[in-house]
Amino acid sequence: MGCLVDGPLTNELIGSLASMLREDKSCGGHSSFMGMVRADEEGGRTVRAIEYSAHGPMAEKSAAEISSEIKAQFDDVREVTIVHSTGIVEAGELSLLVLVSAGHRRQAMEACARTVELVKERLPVWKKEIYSDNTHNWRRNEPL
Amino acid sequence: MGCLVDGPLTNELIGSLASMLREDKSCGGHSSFMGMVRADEEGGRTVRAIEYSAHGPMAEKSAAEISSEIKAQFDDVREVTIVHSTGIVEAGELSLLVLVSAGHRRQAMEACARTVELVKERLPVWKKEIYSDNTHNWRRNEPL
Amino acid sequence: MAKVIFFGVLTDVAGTRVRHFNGAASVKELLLLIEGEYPEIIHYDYRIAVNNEFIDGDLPLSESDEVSFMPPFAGG
Amino acid sequence: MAKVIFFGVLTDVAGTRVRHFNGAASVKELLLLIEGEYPEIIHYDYRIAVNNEFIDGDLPLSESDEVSFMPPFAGG
Repeated sequence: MGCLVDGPLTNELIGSLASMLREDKSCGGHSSFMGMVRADEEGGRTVRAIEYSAHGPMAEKSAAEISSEIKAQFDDVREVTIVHSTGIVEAGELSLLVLVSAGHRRQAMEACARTVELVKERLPVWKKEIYSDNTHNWRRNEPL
Repeated sequence: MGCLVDGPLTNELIGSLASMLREDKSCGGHSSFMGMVRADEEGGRTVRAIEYSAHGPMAEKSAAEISSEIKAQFDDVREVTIVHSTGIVEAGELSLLVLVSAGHRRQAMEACARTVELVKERLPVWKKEIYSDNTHNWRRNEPL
Repeated sequence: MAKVIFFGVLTDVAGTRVRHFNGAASVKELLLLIEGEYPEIIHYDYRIAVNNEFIDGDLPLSESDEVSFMPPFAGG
Repeated sequence: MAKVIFFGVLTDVAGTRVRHFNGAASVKELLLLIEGEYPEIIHYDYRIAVNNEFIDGDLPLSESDEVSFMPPFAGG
């Protein structure tokens, strides 16, 4: 599976990833982060959705590089999965999933947090917030 | 829902928790940790399953206390869910789920990691490893 | 007649999960009875809870009290 | 005729996502054409990739090259 999917991350997608967890019985810990579109208030308007766009080939390459880099840095990590939405994702829907499996919990959690930061930093994805009054605004990520 | 469930954590359970994520549209990040029974080798034998037992009333109280404590410590955290198996959980099946929802990613991930440590420390649960040759051994948790 | 529940490895030490003990008016007296019955228990680490609350030191026991013997936790 | 793709806010600046530019033999020449056409682009932060590789400085361009103009990423 590529790292980009069209539209919000569905329960089916998450369920199918959850089923795959059980394949490697040497993993003791799976850590995940899911990013959701918030219905933030911005100057009297509410965020209704985010429209994500991406540089497809560079996003796939970047996700693969992040995954290799994490595995090289965390020797107990077995699997790194990165999935990001493109297109419209309504408030309350999921747009990012990072899932890291490791032998033990510590590296699963640390590597997952690190992967999320690298995704924010390096995945060529852009977001346009769309408000309740149908105006829009290209957003930059706030620093952590 | 109480924090203890009988047997392994199923895809249905995980799916139903995933559906609940979308209820609070002010949450931007959901962080989860899932603990799985590893098919470890122990002196020529392989772990076939773990039998978990718990002090039911004290486990529920302890989970509720951990949840309140995390919310008090991390002001951006909205929801803390702790689910632990009792009874037999085979190798490759899940026995622990911690799920933390917060406004932003940082506290979601930090609070999730902290919750996992508190669960290991304070949830009155015990584990008996059952090996391929049907012998068994009560295990203590290794320090992090 | 206090109800005693053994957890984790202590169920193997006692050979049972639940037992009732007569004639213990305090935790200290109950401990003496239990150590008399299961001498190996002194080699084990454990904490005691009475009616779902951990206790330190002694406490008077009444008939309806439930006493839990709990080795170090090992969840997750 | 290099193919130029604008990403993020730059699609609004250019009013389009994809455009072809004639007569630019290098990235530097292409930039001059683009800044002539969309003067506001100089106020924006962006990086340039040629054929899916980020570049720093100049590079000769051939007919079949694809040049991406990418503002700071904002995924997640």
